[in-house]
Amino acid sequence: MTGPVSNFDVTSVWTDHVVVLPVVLPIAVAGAMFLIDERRRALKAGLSLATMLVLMAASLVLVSWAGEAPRVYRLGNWAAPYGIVLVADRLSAMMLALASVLGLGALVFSFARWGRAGPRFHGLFLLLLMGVNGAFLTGDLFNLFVFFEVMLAASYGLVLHGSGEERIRAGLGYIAVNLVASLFFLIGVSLIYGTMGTLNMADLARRIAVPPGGDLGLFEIGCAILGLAFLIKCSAWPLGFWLPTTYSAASAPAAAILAILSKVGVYVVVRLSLLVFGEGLSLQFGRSTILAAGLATIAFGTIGLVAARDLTRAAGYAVMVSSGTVLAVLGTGNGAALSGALYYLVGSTLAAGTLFLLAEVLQRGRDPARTAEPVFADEYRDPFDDADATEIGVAIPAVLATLGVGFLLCTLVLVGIPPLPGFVGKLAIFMGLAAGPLAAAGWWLIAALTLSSLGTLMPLVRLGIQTLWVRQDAPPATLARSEFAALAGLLAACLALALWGGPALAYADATVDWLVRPQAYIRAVLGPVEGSAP
Amino acid sequence: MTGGDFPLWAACLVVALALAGAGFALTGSLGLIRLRTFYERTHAPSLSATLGATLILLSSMLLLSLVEGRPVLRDALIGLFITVTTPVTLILLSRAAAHRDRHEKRPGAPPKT
Amino acid sequence: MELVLSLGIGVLAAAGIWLILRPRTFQVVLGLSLLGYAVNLFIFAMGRITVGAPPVLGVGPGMVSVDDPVPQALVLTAVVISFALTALFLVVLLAARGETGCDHVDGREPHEAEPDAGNPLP
Amino acid sequence: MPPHLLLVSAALLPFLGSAAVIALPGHARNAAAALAGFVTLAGLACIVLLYPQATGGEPVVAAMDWLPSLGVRLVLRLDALSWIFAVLVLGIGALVVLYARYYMAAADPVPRLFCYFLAFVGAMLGLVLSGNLIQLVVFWEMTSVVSFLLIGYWSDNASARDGARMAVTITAAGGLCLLVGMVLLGQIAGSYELDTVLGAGEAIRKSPLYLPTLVLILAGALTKSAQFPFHIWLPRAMAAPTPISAYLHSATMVKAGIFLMIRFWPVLSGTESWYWIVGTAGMATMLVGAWSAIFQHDLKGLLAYSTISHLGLITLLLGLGSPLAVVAAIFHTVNHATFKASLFMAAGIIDHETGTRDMRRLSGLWRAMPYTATLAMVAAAAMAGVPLLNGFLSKEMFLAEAVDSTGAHPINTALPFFATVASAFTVLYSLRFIRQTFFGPPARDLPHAPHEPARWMRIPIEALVLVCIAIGLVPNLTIGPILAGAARSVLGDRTPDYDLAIWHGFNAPLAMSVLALAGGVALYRIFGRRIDTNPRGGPWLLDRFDGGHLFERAMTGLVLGARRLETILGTERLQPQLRLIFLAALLAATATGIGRGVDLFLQGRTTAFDPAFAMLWLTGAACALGAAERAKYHRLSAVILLGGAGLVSCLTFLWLSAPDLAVTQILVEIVTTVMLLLGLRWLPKRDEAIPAPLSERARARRRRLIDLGIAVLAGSGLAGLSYAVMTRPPVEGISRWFVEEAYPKAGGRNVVNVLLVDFRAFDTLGEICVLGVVGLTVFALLRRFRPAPDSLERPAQQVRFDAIDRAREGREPGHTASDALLVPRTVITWLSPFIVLLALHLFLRGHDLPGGGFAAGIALTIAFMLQYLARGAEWVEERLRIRPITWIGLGLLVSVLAGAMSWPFSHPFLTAAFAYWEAPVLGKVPLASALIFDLGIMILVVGSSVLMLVALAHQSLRRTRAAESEAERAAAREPA
Amino acid sequence: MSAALILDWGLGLAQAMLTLAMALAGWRMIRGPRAQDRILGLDTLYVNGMLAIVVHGMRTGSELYFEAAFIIGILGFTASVALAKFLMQGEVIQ
Amino acid sequence: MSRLLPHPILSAALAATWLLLNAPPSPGSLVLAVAAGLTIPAVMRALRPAPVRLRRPWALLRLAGLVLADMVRSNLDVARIILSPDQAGRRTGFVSIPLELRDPFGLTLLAIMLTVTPGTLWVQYDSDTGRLLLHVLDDTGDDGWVRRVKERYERPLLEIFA
Ligand code: NA
Ligand code: NA
Repeated sequence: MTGPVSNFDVTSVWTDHVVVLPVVLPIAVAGAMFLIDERRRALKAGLSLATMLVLMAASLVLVSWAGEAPRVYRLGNWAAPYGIVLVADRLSAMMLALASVLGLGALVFSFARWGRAGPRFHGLFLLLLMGVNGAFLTGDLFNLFVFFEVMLAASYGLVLHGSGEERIRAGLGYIAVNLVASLFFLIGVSLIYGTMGTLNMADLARRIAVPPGGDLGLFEIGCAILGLAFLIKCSAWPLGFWLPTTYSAASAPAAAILAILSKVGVYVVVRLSLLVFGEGLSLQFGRSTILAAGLATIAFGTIGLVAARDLTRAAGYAVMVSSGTVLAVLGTGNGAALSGALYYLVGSTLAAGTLFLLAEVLQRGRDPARTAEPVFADEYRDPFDDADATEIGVAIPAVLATLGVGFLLCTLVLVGIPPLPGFVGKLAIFMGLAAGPLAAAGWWLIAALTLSSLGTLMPLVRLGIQTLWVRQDAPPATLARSEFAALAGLLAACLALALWGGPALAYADATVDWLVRPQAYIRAVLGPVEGSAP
Repeated sequence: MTGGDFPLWAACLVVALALAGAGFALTGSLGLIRLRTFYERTHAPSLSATLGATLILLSSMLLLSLVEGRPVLRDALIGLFITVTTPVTLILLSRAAAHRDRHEKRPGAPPKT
Repeated sequence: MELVLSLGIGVLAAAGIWLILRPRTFQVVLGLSLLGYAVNLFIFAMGRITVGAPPVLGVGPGMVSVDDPVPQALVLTAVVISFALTALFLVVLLAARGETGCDHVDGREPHEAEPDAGNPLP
Repeated sequence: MPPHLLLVSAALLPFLGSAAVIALPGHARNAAAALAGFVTLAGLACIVLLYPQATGGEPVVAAMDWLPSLGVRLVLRLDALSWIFAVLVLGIGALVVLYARYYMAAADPVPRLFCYFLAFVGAMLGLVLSGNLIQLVVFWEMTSVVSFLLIGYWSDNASARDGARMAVTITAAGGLCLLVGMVLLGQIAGSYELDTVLGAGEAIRKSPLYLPTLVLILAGALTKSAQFPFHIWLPRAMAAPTPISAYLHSATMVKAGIFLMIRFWPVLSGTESWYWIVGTAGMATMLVGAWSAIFQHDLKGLLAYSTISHLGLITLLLGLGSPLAVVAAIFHTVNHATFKASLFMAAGIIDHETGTRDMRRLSGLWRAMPYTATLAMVAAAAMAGVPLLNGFLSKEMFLAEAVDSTGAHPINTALPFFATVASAFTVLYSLRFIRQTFFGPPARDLPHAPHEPARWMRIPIEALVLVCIAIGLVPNLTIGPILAGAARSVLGDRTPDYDLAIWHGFNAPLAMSVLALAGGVALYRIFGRRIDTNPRGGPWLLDRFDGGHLFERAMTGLVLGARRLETILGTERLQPQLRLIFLAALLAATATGIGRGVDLFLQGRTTAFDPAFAMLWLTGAACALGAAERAKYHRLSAVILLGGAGLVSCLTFLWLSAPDLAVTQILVEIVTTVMLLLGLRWLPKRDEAIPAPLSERARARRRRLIDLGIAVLAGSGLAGLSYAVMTRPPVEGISRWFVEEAYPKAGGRNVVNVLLVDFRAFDTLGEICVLGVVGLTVFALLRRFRPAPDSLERPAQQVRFDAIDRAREGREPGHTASDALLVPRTVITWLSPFIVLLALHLFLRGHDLPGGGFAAGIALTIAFMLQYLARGAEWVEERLRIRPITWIGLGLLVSVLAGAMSWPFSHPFLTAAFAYWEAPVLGKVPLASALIFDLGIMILVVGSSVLMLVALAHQSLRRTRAAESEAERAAAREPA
Repeated sequence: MSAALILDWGLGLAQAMLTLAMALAGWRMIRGPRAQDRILGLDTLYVNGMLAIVVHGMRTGSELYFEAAFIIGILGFTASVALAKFLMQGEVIQ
Repeated sequence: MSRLLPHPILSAALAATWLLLNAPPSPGSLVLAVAAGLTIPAVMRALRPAPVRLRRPWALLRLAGLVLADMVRSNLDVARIILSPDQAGRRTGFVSIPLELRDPFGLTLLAIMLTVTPGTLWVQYDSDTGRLLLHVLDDTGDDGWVRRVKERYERPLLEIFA
């Protein structure tokens, strides 16, 4: 163990504070907004929009910095492992950027209607984002717990935003399950502290290399319980049944931003399993569990998708499938595939979030009973036995056309049809898996991903046809300007991700490369330590 | 632990006060078990809150004053506030019980005023 | 002491889990509270236990063997958070009770049919 | 213009055109058609200009990086094979544009059609020009997607929707397989570049991954080219407008699969598996397609099944594995595209002019539209393989191959027979098509009176028929060199010698041709009447096995099965979810513990046993168990017992050296109890006496037993873990540093508080955010709270109290309650300042002694709460203006600003500063910025917890107010 | 017998008596029979617990436990008052 | 005076409490005690309690002494009752006492006194009749309790609070 590190030896340049901005700014703005009268909506909307823009800029700055070296921010000027540090490395920066893009989209979308449906929407929204950002940035296990709770608390608020029976019913289960998961989180973290004596992730990783005699078993029990908590949070089967119900009940912007919430769980699993168990320990148990959980999640998510009766529910299951994919790839331990999975995570999360928004517009004003329509309204018919079928096309209103294009793009991403990010991600995963020794796990995963693509395609096509083409009951959908802007922006982000797939994949590659060499992370956080391997 | 140069008489006094206080508190709680009706039992906790508390707090003040070498009186505040607040509970509680018992026409219900 | 405390933790946890698995929302909120106590004590126990050595300096015995302050700080944070979330859960269960008219965790009595369970197809 | 620029222009133009044409207004039929026509013709010109280079040996290549880390480039590569396909795509495309301009109704939003159409042209071009395996997949899937849009163009039409769905499901599924196959292929070859892959045939066929690769790639090819049993989507795709059917479903898209098999023929063919899969599929498709075509009544249906049959024929050729068969396949691909496209267009004209495509209603059209009839007859003759037309030449080649390939395989043995039979079927349905449509008595009761179509609408057919005749008459002058180039670009050195002459002498193929022609005519003579009317609708023998129905049934079954599985594998009910979670935790912990051989009872250290502590926990455990037991029917008791358990854990903290925790725990305990009580009022009455249904009881008992098991096991587990850790020697961790440095570096003696407001202040910041967020959420929820009807009425106790007051003179309702609260009120009123004092004390001394902002905030909250309790909400709020949300905001701002105060001093966020101020009289006054942070915490805690309490408390008030206004309304109604 | 020993044993005994008193109060909380009995038990539990804290402070010679005891002394009645009021009025705050 | 110090006794009590809490007194804690005494009573402005006028503060002290003595005595009495083996033979019961005292503060003090002396339990008070229902653990069956409450406690209180 090192001697105490003096805390006054570091002064920072002002640009360093960009690292903490994603956490501090939302709190400050949310705090200020609680002081402003609720009726001054325009002011609040403007404030939160400006905040989101700053956050996005900050996250992009962090992305560009992370390419050179990770930034370590010592809160309170206390050095790790004693103080809490924020670590903006490639992975964190990437997730931050994703959160800010999706957050911006959801926020702009909310300007049209949802910002007004319940009190203090914008404040809650910013605090949710702050929790997400904090979770991505922190280098401390318990601090991670705190940010998880911020994020979940705000998400409870947003899920319940606008009330209504369905929402409250779903919210109750969501909260109960996540409260239990949080308790597991606490048990796991404290067991780790009790056996390792530290909370800092880097310090933990370093200590595991030289395990204190005998307590490794207890420590691993702690890890197992902690891992379980994360698997609940990223809605792995059979622990994640709460997700589709909750997300489909939530208001659209909330659901869109929730799409990233389960990814926080995925992020943590990736982060911890590679940092703490990447070297030194071969946690075969953990890895195969993650693989199995990932595969099962993909399977269940696909089944749910096929079974889905409406779009929001399908989107919820798509979120599950995407989490499962990343987990399963992580479980195979294939680095190249993992970089594809990270890329895929970004693309699929964006698409799923967008789909929630789209679904809300498409199903707006529809009687919920009607959305549970028959699957095939017109089956068992001879294709040429349709004497009085109309064979005159109908001019599609611009709104519907926009929604159609958006829906199509989301479907393409989620299914993994080229040339959008879903395809690029899956391609990279396939190539990574195929390049490595194709063990049974690789085959299983390839099969699962292919089947899940198909399983995503069928229901999305079915639901898309139902909502966009079958028009006898579809109301003339209206689309506010802000909603259009949000959808267009998010879809443009998807397209850009595909178009600049080369650089994006290179970034993901470098990220994985950085993640699988935890020593560099440890050095960055704790500084050079004598006695450690060069 | 408290210092070794602590006078024996003081130790005995402190312990005696504390034990006496604890004894009253214990007796009061025993009353909670032994007394037959609710209204009888309601008298019991007062033992803890009054003499029991007084003796123990005295004991504590004595001990701490001797240890610190100055009068330490703040424990008296506890006594003061507990004296003031105990009636609040008991009054509300007995009033509620009286009302319930009268409504349910239980034997031993208090007479109507 | 260790044995007593760990048994206590166990009983609190068992009672809490039992209640969390019950069908009535109020049972669940009580269960969450009880399990919360157990977990708080558990976190606290991870710093090992000592009697009479609070981690407050300059008062009482010196700084040689005070209790581990870190788990205490963690428990404090956890207590606050679980307090908040218990309150939230309580309010949500009340809202659910108001909206659905029953206090079952699923928002409907189990013998009632699930809405929309009927298949649209033959 | 340099060749690669021409190539790029050709590839890009359709996409640019597609984007441009959608910008046109919906009724701009002419402009849209002109634009589309121009684009296709310009593209065609580019490709035609490249003919010398394409056939010159080295392909024309233009490349661009896309995903360099994956080895994926965008490579446009034009060789002779792709040249043929590109010309087909663009040439027939241009004709289809012209045709569609006149085919589509004025009301149709034509720009959208042309937008999709041009996108399709672009995708198809991208596909045939792919020089990279992944790029090929990209455009492959793009054709599936765009064709989905095209088939569903008339989306109001249910069969269009169904057809589109089926087509995209099957072809995209194939595409997904193709992707995996291509990845494997590239992996085996070591590159995704087409040139490299084509050069690695030996390695690929020897690879252990060959079979899966082959199967996956063929899954793509066979679905796309509608091979049995995947052919079912093609007839349903005929719901597309006829120009689209002509283009996609005969000339181009379905040929993509053929193209793929030709393209990779050099590396994938020549093995047993190739032979079996491709050969069998082709043969089956050819026969089933032809047989089904015979019985169609719909013109497009007949042509669709005929297309399937011809695609099967080409596939069969490719499956045979001989180079000459490949040449025949390429040749027949071109021929089929020309005659089938023209037939589709002719069928479209008939439909357009008569209003029906049902051959049973059509008759004698020869008289009304002789010119169209002639064109259709020539094309049909080409389809039937009549000499002097192109279809005859390629069919001869096929029959020759059928005769030649006499290997050991059973397919080979039967091939000549089946080839003849299929050809005879072709003759049969061609004959039927012509006879039933154009001959016989003039049709009555057609929707429109038939006449020749617009002049321009016939031009595309004329052009295509001309091609059929030209190739048929002078093959060597027309298709010869092109075919040779294409064959060479595929087969390289293995290119066989062949002769495209019309006359090969009397040989077996000719005999088979004659036999087929004669057989077809004979069969039609015998069965014609019955086939023409065929009341059974479907093809004989096969009508029981309608693939379309099976597909729909399978899809429905899939959805129903998925729903079934969803309920089996998942649940929406909370209890099973939680049960699973706890079981998983048990399993995870146990498995790890056993796997690692954890001994929970090592006992490194123990603390001296104290019976008093044990006694304490006896109470605590009893309270906990009591609470668990009573929570269902006796909620109030359970709350009381919970309070007992809370007090015991508070005392435990204290006993074990955590005074801060004890303080916080007891405060939180009090507030929680009050909150639970506030909630209790709105819950339904629950009565033990009401028995559960008998059927439920046994199940409930079993469930309770399981839950009891889980609870006991999990509790024991947690106990064991805590015992194990507690009895192990402490780990040399970070904690010592905090104890040593708290005072010297952070200026606080209470290490726990220093941790909270300085070392780990970031945690605390997050924690108060949670509190604030929850406060707001509670507020939002309760604003819309609607109590259940059965908890609307006032509590019985209050009603009875009021009754007492009403019964007695001089007393108003509320007096008795007020009397009961007389003493509590006074005590609480005078106690309040002292509670505030306590809060101040806790707040100020927190840094050095137990306490802190949170404890102070909760103490203040309790002060508020007591006022509400003693006086009621209305009374308090008349006197105190409570704005908790403002406090929450203020608290957040103050804490964040306290944290950011360090920024001007170039220190990170939350860097605390402390100093001792030598004040004149007071002496050393400690000043710590952490105190400001703590102040923020206190403000927020008060705001948030007061908000929660008040919001809860207000529900009763709202109910009362609602009742009052109801009473007022009733009173107002009475006099009126 | 030294003063320290007397203090240790004597105060230990006092504490044990107080925890026994708590246990008796707990018994009443569990046995009831009526809600008012349980609330009474809880109130007694609080008071005895508070006294136990004071004695614990004496045993360990530390002033750090005062705040906890003081808080119970001044605020501990809140829970039982709320319970009692609920019993009386069916509602804690109206 | 009343502006600055609306409740002087309360202010003094608060300052004293602060000093007790923060012993040993230092200049700093003195300043804070004064500050607390001056500022905290401001909360009372909102609550507007009925004004309390102490006529004879010394009588209050004497009464306190009396109650203290009674407290010890009744504690012993009740302890004996609890520990006595014969629980069945004892008489307990309710006593109704007509009170003249109407001042809420005075009534509160009476309630405190009755609670502090175990054996008497305040059950119900009617503001319009002024009747107090008391439960006594050791019911003498005569008006002993009525006299004791009225003479020992109520009269001094009536003297102290107008
Ligand atoms: Na400890
Ligand atoms: Na009394």
